[in-house]
Amino acid sequence: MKAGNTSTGGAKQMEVTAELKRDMFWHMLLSRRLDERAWVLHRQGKIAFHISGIGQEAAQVGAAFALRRGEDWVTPYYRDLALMLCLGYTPRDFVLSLMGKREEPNSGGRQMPSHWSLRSANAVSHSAPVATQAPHAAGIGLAIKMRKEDKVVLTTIGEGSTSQGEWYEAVNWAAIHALPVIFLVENNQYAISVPTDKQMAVKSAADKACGLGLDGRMVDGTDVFAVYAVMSEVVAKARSGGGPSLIEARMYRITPHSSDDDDRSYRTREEVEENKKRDPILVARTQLLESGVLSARELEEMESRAKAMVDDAVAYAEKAPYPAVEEAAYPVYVEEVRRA
Amino acid sequence: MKAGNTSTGGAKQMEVTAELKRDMFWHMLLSRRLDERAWVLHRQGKIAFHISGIGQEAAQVGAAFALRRGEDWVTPYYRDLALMLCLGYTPRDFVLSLMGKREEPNSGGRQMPSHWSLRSANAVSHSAPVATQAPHAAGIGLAIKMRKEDKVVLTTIGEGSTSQGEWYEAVNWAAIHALPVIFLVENNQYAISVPTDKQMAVKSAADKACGLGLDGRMVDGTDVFAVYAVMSEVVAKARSGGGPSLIEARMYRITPHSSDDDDRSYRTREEVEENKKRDPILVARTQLLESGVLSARELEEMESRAKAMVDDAVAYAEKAPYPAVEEAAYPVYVEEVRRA
Amino acid sequence: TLAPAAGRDRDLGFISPVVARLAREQGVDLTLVKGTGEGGRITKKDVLAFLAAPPPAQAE
Amino acid sequence: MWRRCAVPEMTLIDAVRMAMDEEMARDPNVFIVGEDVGVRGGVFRATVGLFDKYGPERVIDSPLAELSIVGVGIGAALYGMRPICEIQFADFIYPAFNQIVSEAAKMCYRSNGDWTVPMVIRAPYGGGIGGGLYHSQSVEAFFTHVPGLKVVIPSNPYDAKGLLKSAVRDPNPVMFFEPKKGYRLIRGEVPEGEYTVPIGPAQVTRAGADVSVFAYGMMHHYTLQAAEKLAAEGVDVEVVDLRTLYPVDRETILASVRKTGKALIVHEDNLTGGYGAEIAATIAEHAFQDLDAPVRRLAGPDVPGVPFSHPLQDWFMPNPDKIAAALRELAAF
Amino acid sequence: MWRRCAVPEMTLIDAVRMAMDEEMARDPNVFIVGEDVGVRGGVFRATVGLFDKYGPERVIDSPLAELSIVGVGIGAALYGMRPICEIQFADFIYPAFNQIVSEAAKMCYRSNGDWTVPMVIRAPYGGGIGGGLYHSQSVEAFFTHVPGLKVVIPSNPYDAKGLLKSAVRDPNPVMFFEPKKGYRLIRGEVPEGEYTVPIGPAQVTRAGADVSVFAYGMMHHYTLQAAEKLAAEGVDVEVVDLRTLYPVDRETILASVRKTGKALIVHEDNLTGGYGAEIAATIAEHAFQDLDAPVRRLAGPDVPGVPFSHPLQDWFMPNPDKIAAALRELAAF
Ligand SMILES: Cc1ncc(C[n+]2csc(CCOP(=O)(O)OP(=O)(O)O)c2C)c(N)n1
Ligand SMILES: Cc1ncc(C[n+]2csc(CCOP(=O)(O)OP(=O)(O)O)c2C)c(N)n1
Ligand SMILES: [Mg+2]
Ligand SMILES: [Mg+2]
Ligand SMILES: [Mg+2]
Repeated sequence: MKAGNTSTGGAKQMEVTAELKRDMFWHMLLSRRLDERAWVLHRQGKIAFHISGIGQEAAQVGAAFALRRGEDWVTPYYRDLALMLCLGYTPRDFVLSLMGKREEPNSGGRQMPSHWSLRSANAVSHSAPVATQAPHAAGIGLAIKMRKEDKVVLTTIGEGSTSQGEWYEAVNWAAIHALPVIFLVENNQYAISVPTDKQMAVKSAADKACGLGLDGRMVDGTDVFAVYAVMSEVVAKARSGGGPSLIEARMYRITPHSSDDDDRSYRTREEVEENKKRDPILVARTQLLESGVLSARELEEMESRAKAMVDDAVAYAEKAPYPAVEEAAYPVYVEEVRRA
Repeated sequence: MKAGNTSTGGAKQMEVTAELKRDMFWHMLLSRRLDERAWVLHRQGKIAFHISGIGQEAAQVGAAFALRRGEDWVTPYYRDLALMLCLGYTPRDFVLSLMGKREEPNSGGRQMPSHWSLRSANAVSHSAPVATQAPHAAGIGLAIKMRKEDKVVLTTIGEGSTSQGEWYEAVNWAAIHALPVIFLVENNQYAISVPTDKQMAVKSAADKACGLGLDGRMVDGTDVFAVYAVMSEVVAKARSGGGPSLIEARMYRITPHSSDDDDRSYRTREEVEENKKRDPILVARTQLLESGVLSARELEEMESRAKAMVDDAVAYAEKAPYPAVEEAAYPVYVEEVRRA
Repeated sequence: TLAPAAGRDRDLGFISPVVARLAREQGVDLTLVKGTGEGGRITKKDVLAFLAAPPPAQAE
Repeated sequence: MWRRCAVPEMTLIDAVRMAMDEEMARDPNVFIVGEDVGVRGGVFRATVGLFDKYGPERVIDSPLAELSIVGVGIGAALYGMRPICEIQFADFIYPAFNQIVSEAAKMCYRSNGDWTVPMVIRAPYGGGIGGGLYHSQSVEAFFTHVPGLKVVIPSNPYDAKGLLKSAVRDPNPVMFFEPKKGYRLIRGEVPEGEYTVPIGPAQVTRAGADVSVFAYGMMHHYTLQAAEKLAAEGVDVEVVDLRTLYPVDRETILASVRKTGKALIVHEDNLTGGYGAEIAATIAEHAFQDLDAPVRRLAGPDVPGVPFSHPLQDWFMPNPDKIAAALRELAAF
Repeated sequence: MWRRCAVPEMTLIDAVRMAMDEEMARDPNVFIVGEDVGVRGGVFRATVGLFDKYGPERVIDSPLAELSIVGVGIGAALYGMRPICEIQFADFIYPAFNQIVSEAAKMCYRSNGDWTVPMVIRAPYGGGIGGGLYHSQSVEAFFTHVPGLKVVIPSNPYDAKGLLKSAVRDPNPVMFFEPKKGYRLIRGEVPEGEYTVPIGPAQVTRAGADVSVFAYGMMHHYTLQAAEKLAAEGVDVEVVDLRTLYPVDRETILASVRKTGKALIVHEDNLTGGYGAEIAATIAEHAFQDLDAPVRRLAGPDVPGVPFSHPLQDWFMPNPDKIAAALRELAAF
């Protein structure tokens, strides 16, 4: 593909085994059930805050599976529960963080939930101010190139956050230096209440690629296998020195922005219901059942496995201790890091 | 033109009278002679700093003449001496500011030279940090639109400075809200020592338009009439509600970056000499003489008028007083503004 | 009292925190110390000098 | 009692909204720009109803880019408009730092008064709401070091309305930080219609003889509670609500210290380099001869932010008990 | 005399370059990124020769975008590299403010130590060079309020080399501000090869009994000159070069005040909310009972920047005469 080209992705399907498909679906399903439980915990008053990835599982799982997980690097954003689960984050990890418990791997209870970090999986800690992770990805890409390694780095972001100059500067760096970075925009059509046409004057975030001199692709973000196909292509390209790509995966944010939001002020119930028809879990399930890759029994089994894991996570996290006040002042500096 | 289109400008030449052509050339010439004198003053040790617009006069004069000068707004950048002269800035104003004299209109001696401001001409004060003027232009465009006026705002910038996220955010605003803003990139091929291909992965700053959803055009920035033609078109479009445009005028920075710079470390003398062949003063002069718009005698007359004005400016500024120390602490706040 | 608190003292003028502390700790009667500071203020140096070489009246 | 009913009691955020509503009705140049300020009415609902009343041209949902919110606001202000820029959380103001510090603050001075930036930047700030490192920050100290800006923090609904109206009318850029924990917690009487509270003067909100406390925002609210505790213990605390942090009301501060001889400054921002340093330094220099005790500061600890987990957040945040303890110590000195 | 010749005397900027050169030779992870740092060797020529020696992969001309210089640096640091980011003038650091304050500073704490940012951000700062509002700024106070950062300012070539080497090796983000007026003006002996000056300790550069002065960078240089004047007048000034501004060496500061009883803090940044406020507040709180005079600050006036025109610049800048005058006053108290 030549630079500056924007095409609709998914052209050439990679070979995807039935097992791989089931594995992708499993991660989507687990993420969904865990996410749904978070909403329940919030309603029960057991947690104070949740920000949901419901509706975005296909994009995240498709992207994660295209990586060499644990070797490649990721600078994620807050909706990436499914992505993180693919990288080795566990339901226990997640519920621990929802409850601000000491053992949670993001931050030891310092950060709000969904501010991911998983050192062991090369998933970099991120913050709340949007788009700051994008230059980090460019820097990681630069380091990979300097060391002549064949890793790639994936960075994710919401479409609204691509309005930040921070994101533009990061993509510009990657394009100039042909860095092995994939910029994945999860376009769920809203930034809290603000629709895409108030964020940009182009039709798709992928169109921004032509102004920055890298490949831009749109892909159906409700179709995990389509995302996987496109991502596999651009990851291979980046890995072989072909430079960065910008992918927009389009989907819909099915839930309110967060547990603090009430989305009825800015969108109709009809719109939400209409969009639920393209719920990525539904889409994948139908595809897998109809193609015979998954049987109804296997699906049921998956569901109960997910439920068991989520139940276990909640039970575990509820019993887990809070951080001790004695730890609160540390580690501001590396010298103060105390490994357990 | 449809949004996102990048074309090579100058397509449809506006009607340009001989008088208008001579007037444009006069401003280019005056700017050049004044600018050259600044270098002399610097060598003489009479001023401490000069940053030059030599080589960029065509783009600036072509742009200025396409405006309703004094009515339309401008947020300029430091190389825009010729642009400012078209807006009513005088050689005296310039030499006063070179010397940090009290009477200079930018700042009363507070700012370095070439940090323009001319309230009477709607030319907004700007600072040294590059690209900060771009969002101001978007805001002015927004205000014009809110008030339903038919003004436009021109903002200029170097190509290197379009790497700032600040510039991207400004253009994005203008594109989303179809604001009457012209973003003129004066691409002189260097940002101090850094060439364009280390600033961007696209061929021209005009290419950035397609990623932001507005018209982008390239124009030969050494040809004042070509610039005038393109600018007249996009100004008319903006004035009639057609939205913003992004113009790249390509030229060459003939001098070192500033009087503090030594460009021999990063470019050859041959390169500079080669590019001097497209010196916009030469280009326009040849054109005007050959087409009979300007006679040799008229040219001579212009030259001596320019010299006289520059001589006068230097004599005037040398005698002018410095700001009084009593004024140094003011006006930090509007309440402290003391009109003479 | 022998050692007034820091602050403005009606008779002695301004007593700085360190002068007050030294007077208290060393049991110095500040009325006997000659002030060389601004407006005759008793400085820390004055107290230290007084302690190093007490005037004859107190040397007994 | 009848008069009390005529003056409605409302929350701090309602007072903020009322101020904007009145100013928009008064002056067609006033407009609001920020993220989600339109149909959504802001994430804290500070602008609810204004979109319906004034339309999308005057209540503008910006792209998600703070730099441009402020930069575009500055441009409009240069043109003669009166923008109110909302930064969704103070924590997200840094992308706009360059525009605020390099441009808004310096415009008047650098143009020798030719160009001015009549603009308000509103931002909710402060911790104690489970927001973790990035939804709890106090950022005032970054701006109280910047000549050309005014920095205002209200501590109650009456002042919030009156100060915000003054800020909108002020011809200079005004940073207006709102204590978000107090948005719905702090209630008070707010008359409808015209009144302003001037930018500049601090206010002695409790006269006392023994110790002076200087505070603002939520910490002022807590300080009044602590002062009540101390009163019960026989310590008479003077409380000063600074309200305008920059330029600061030195006279009121120094007068109070001259009276009590003891000073405590309270803020929730971390200690080192925080706003309290300037107040302490001012007192140490200009009220030295009236001091009867070391100048004390009570502030958040020097960690990069308020941690999320509740026990850690409680450890971080100053509260009435911690303030009372500091006061007790100072009173006993 | 022979030994003096063996230890070359050089300028401050040469020492900066030497430190980078040695560190790049020592550790292949060290690289430089910034505007014009490559073939141009930096606008102040701090990196001259390094491009030729280490190549374009390790001396990278960035796009003109400070945010990305720092943001990309952070990313590389997270990966294990040791970036030295050059900001061309401290005045242009604000676009990178968000990355520095939200990201670099908070990374270690927010990840409970899992992620760290071993990075140096170098920037020339300070006035008196005819740079006007935007090429003269002192920005240290914005960063000495930010836990997670270290802030270092050398005042002489020996320290510049030793501290910069320490900064490059430090596992935390270090802001390294260089007094640009002193780049070629301040000369001193600098041994070739291995030595470091630790980040942390201040240094008593002149012992004295009567007044303590706390300064750094160019103002430290001027303070030594002022102290000589005062010595001739019989006033014995103690001079402390703070060197590491954050975290600050409280012990050395307090010990000096305990000795002299009088404190003056000098910086060229504007007064209000400047770095001196924290030092003054610290002294007022922790050395109160050793104070024999008000804690004084001598700083730039509270205007938005150093004006360009020479008489105005002179009005703004502290210098040895102004420092001497402040010392005289304090000595006489
Ligand atoms: C710099 C910054 N400004 C504002 C916010 C508040 N905020 C959090 S999420 C969000 C919307 C993000 O929208 P988008 O990028 O589309 O991602 P989505 O939430 O839709 O996945 C906003 C405005 C923030 N976190 N950071
Ligand atoms: C934010 C910022 N960073 C760095 C600088 C220093 N600087 C001044 S001009 C310049 C190069 C500008 O290049 P370009 O935008 O191409 O404009 P030109 O000077 O070539 O006209 C640089 C790096 C600055 N003024 N502002
Ligand atoms: Mg979105
Ligand atoms: Mg600027
Ligand atoms: Mg250029």
